[in-house]
Amino acid sequence: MSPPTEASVRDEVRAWLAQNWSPELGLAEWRRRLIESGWGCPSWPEQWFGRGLSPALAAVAEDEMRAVGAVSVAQFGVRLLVAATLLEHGTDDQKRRLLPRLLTGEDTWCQLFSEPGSGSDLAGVTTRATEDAEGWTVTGQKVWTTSAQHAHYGILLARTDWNVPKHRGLSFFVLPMHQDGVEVRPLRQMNGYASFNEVFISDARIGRDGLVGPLGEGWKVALTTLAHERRMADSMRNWGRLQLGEGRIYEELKAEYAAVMEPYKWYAQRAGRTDLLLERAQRTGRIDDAVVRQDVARALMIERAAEWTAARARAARASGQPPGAEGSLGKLAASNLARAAARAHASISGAAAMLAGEDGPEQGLIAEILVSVPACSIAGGTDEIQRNIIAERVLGLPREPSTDTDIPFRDVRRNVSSSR
Amino acid sequence: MSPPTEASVRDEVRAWLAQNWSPELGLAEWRRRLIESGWGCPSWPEQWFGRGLSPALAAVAEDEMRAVGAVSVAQFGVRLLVAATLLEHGTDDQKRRLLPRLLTGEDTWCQLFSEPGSGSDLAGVTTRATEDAEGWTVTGQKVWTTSAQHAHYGILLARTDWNVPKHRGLSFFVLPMHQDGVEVRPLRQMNGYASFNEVFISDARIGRDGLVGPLGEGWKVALTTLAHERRMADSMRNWGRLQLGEGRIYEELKAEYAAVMEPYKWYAQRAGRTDLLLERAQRTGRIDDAVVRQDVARALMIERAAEWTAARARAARASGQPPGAEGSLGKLAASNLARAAARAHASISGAAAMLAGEDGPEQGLIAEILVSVPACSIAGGTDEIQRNIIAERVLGLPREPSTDTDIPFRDVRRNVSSSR
Amino acid sequence: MNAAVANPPLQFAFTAEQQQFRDSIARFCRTHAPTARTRQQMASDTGLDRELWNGLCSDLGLSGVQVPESLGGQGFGQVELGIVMEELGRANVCAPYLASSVLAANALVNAAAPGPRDEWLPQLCDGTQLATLAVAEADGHWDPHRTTVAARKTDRGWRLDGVKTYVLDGHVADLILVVARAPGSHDHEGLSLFAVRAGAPGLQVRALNSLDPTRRLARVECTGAEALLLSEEGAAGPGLDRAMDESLAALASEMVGGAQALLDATVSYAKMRIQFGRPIGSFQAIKHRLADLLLDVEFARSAAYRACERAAEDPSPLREVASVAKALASDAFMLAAREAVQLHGGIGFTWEHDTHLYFKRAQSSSVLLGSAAEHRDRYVLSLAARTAGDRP
Amino acid sequence: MNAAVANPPLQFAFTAEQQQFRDSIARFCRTHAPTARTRQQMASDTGLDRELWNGLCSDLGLSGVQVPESLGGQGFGQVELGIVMEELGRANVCAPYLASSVLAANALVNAAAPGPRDEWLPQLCDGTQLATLAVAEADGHWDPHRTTVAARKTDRGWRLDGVKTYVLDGHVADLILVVARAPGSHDHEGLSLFAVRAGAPGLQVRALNSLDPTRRLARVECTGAEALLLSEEGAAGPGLDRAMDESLAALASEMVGGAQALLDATVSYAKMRIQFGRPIGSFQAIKHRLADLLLDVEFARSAAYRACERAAEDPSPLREVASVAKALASDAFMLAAREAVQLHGGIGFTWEHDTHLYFKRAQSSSVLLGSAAEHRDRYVLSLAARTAGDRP
Repeated sequence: MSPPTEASVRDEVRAWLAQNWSPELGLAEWRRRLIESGWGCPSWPEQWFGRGLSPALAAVAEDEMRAVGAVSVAQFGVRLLVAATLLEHGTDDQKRRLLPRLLTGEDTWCQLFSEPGSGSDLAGVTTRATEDAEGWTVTGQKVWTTSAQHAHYGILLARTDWNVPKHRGLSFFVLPMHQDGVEVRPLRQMNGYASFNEVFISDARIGRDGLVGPLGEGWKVALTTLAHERRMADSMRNWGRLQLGEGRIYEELKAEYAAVMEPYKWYAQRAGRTDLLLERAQRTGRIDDAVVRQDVARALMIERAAEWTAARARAARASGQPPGAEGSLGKLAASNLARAAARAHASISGAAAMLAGEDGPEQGLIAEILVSVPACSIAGGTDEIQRNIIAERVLGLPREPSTDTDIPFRDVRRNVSSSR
Repeated sequence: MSPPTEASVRDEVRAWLAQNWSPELGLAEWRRRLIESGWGCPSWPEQWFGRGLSPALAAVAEDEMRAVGAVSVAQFGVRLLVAATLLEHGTDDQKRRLLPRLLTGEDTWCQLFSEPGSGSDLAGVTTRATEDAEGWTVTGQKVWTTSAQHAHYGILLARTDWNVPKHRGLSFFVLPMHQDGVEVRPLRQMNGYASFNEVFISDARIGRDGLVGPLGEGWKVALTTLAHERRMADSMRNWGRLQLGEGRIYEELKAEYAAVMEPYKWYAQRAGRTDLLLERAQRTGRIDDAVVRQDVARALMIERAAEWTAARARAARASGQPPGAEGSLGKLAASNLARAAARAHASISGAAAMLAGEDGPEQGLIAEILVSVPACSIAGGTDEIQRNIIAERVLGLPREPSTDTDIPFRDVRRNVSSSR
Repeated sequence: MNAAVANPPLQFAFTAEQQQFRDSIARFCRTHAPTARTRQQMASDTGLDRELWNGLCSDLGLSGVQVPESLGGQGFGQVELGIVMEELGRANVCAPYLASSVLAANALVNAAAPGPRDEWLPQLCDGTQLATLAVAEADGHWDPHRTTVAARKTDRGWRLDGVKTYVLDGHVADLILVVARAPGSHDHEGLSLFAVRAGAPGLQVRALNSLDPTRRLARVECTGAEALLLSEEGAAGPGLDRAMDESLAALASEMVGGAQALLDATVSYAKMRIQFGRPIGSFQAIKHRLADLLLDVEFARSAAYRACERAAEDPSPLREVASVAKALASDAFMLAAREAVQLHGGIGFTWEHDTHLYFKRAQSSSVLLGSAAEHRDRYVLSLAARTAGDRP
Repeated sequence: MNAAVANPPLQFAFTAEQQQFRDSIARFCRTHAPTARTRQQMASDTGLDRELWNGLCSDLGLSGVQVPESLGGQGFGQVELGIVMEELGRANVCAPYLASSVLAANALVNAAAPGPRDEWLPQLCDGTQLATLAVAEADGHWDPHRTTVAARKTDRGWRLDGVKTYVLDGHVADLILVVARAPGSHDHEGLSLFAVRAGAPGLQVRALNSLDPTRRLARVECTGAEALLLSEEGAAGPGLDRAMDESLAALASEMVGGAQALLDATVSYAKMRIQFGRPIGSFQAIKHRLADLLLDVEFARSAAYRACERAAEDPSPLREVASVAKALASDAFMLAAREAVQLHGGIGFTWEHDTHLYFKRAQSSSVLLGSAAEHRDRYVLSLAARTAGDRP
């Protein structure tokens, strides 16, 4: 067979869709067909639900899907991260067993990395997995876990060896969430939403088929997961563009979408809602105040600059140039933007910034911005960590002398574990 | 004899002044009398040119001196620091030999601590003093030395032992400046002034009577000097208030003052000249710009707050309370003020900020401010060092892990010594 | 209120008595206003905890601390009021103290005529009447001269028409002091101070949803509302200006207390929290930011103290120093709040952790009685007017 | 100047040719404009080094890089002009390039009538005429519409009256392009572009003492100065606006080059300089500040690139993006300058060290053609006018 071309892919997908696609199918049923065909994940290997296509040809296939309104495999939440990790590090059994229901959306997943005692210092995990003949017994506490309350599985980073330095004693597991010994409690934020959970793990069990990658190499596996976090952020931005047609499948998709989006409904406010600034400044007449204009301009200029910087990064990638400084700046840029936007909103609002809910400006949206923006510089890697990364990886500045990477983890100074 | 009281001190000084003070005396002659009488340094010990009075009673004596316009002992430049250091750590011979001509002003002094390779890290001195039977041979380079070009003596921090940790191998010397082996070169700053010097020391000699404090304990001695730097800054502020009468002595004093002040004539600009802000904003009409008003207000408010914070520190000291946070903040406060002032001046000036000299706003004063203010956060301890000190001493935050204090200095990583 | 004090009473240092007074308030707050209680108030309908309020008024006698004894108060001064506010701010106490004991009491002392003043002040001071002061209107400014609410004299007494908003604790106040003006008057003229009783005919009070649930606000609509004239007719302007400036000094003190509490909590956390094998407080970037924050908090503190000292020196000029205090307090409190959330990391963003109570207080206080930017502007314009006036 | 480009030419990435072009300029600067030479120019009376200038014009053909070949230029565009300016800024080159090749050339291209344009542009492009553009007057704004200099038509040609200032290199220019207006006209009306030759009767040029000795300024006084009309009479406004916006994009590029040079030098120094037994660049506070600075410089760079790209897309709207570029460049360059001096410590404050050359360039450039605050204001007002116009 000759290698696929844009035309051959286009033809093949069209033909297959003509045969298979219908908006009246059930969501899971449709996705099962999609996965079987390999068109659900065209860039994945052929033996693993894909067709081994290049990213460019995979994009062509996705084009064709979009053109007829065909629903994709489930991509929301941490699924993308889990899939990428299992694909790279999982056993054949794990891929066979876990990926299909992940892609159909029948199984949902959560990520059990962060702990109360290890936030920025992710490798400082103290959740303990003790090995025995049938597998592992796990005890510890995880936090900031989105969607844990209805997840079927969690990807878990736990310590299996305390006598080696901290990055070397970790292992990566798939934890079945629906078992005794796993308790999920919602964690309310200062803005009133409860988008995250704490997960208390007491003698929970993982079978021998639950280890991903070699024992003690969990950090390496976790790095794969983390490397895909940015892709998740990108795919989240695309959600807003979801085009829904008519038919049973779209109803089911809407419900899936709503459930997945639930924890994120304040994320636009967290990012600062620069889209409201100019219009509000004009409508309230505050644009006549030169000091307000400065604040609005600062925020809008950061927004433009951040957009253009991201465009430069994409252009560099597209032209095959090595990634420049501009690619590492997005997270910190977003924090700066959110802060500047909050400041401008407060500046426009004046005394009305004291009001929330129905009484507050924009039906409480401004208040929600003011109390949500602080999360922007914490979640997904604090500004402090971003600055370290930029300073070391982009500017090439020396690392600080390390005090914890060369000694057995049991001797590392760490937080007294919190208990409730 | 009964202990002195305010009344007895007042009477005694008045009587002595009536006998001795005349504005027609020569400056050195008058000061010699003053030193002999003990009224020149009333708080110093009686055996060392003082009268052993409490600070409060010494202030009474100074009051009486001021009342008749009597000139004080020489107090400008680094003299205060040198005197305090010799008084505390010098031998009897050193005090007898060096203090009188220091107090009459006949000898001038300079401070040889900083080096090109050790700025913030003052204890990283690499100037080497090698001991022999007659004393020490010194080789090295010092920098940021005010008034070195006409100083008779320098107080010198040099390394006498390279096999112990850095703070323990230093010794403190008095270096006669007028000798071969000491070369002084002026160092021009970005604002065009040359207030400092580089001092190149090549096999210069110090006799056995030149060591201050024990060998190897120079850092402790230097700490005394540094502790008095703040007092020097305070006394500098008082110079502006010098009241000059008529008579020969005032002519000589004026000349002394002019010579000492020479290196500092841009210091008011370095501090930001907030005194000009409001008046300039009004005169130029820029006060009608709301954004300019914000910048002016920011600077003036910092100025007020810094004043009031200093007043709180004085009030706490006066009432015998332990020094609070407010006492350690002055230097950083001054930097913030200077930066805010420069910003406000630029804001008021607009395009005119591009002009200097006769063509510039305020006959070039604004340009001088803009190119002098950056020194404020560097000289006398950078902002970074101030923040470390505040964080550790006031807030009690932990020190960073040290990499250089527990090993022999010869093994410490340091700058390649610069040579010209 | 001694008009002839030659030396300022504070001189930037507190007396031993003032220090003891401060300690007693701090003790009360620890015992009677712990965060758990504040959270109950936050969750309650009105935000008013009468038991706590009575404790502040009766047990401690804090309401009216600055009011002369002859007028029913404790006979201390604005410096002591600043001490109270700083400690209430430090503990983030949820009580109508700013409304009743600061704004309303200061207004009565400075702007009321002797008769009404002597009638009402004692009741504010002993807590039998909970009062508030209604100044700001829809434009969100607390400058009395912007007042548009109009006062009509009728056969059956005074009637007010118009809307006040951002009225602190207006929904639970027994007595709302309303700044209103003679119809047709403008700017500094024709301002009077009125009292409207809760439930008075023509009065509609609506509790507003406030960003800071420990500081409730209300909208007060007067439609021919029955009112009592408290001031000399049309002559309340200067007294109200003074009262607002005194209240700015008090609010700034409260904010400094809050900022200090955040700084303290963050420093403690930074010493205790370990990441990468070290307390995060040993990382230089954290240390430097906390040092900068300390400087800003100390600056704000110095200004708040100075403003209270000036407020105690009746009739020394207060307008400018009050603006300095409020502007610096607004910026320092907001910076402290942002840094506290950030340096606590995720935990600082949770509802469970107390940081957000202070964060919301900071956000709200930073604009209450005027934002930092507004006070910077007011300050420079006031300085300029003065120096222009000084010149021939 | 292709009016019908469908796709923007840069698209946020440079072509290999543009990259080579950049490298060739950087090489030229290293060889022919090292700091030692710049310091000679600084110390000279006029600040003009004819040999260097000729090198830029003749050897490299940089003057007129953005000018169409048909008009005597190199036929590249504003993107290439941005590349030139960025590299000249990186090396802090002291030459009348901004005056002659940017401001004057852009003005001729956009605002001159075909006849005078075709006469003068080639001479600017080959460097035989050194020109400059005089826009700002005593009030220090570069908005052509604020012009007060008046143009009278006499029997013997045009005569100008009034004063221009902050004229770049006016003291060495052979030709001063002057924006003037018809007597009695206001605002956007009646603006024309004139040329006044050095030494013309009625022209008085005085070199000003500039804070940045690598960028000289002059005051230009016209007392019935003999002038040539370059534009259509009274119709130069729109062309001049465009020329100013193009020049803003170019200046912003130059500033980004300077900011990057400061960042690079400071990062290198921080890696090499040891204090307390460690490179100072390993201290977290320094690292974080340099990361923040990098972000600001990259933001400014993105905006400058975008502005140049837009400038190349004639006639796309340029006003807003030019303001974004200039505002971000002003702030980033000043921040880089302050941080560079600070992190170099005492040595960074010495005359010997090159940091101060960039510091002064930053201080001067930050207000040239309008400060960051002015451009922020202009940006928001322009956005607002546009969205207001968009609505029914």
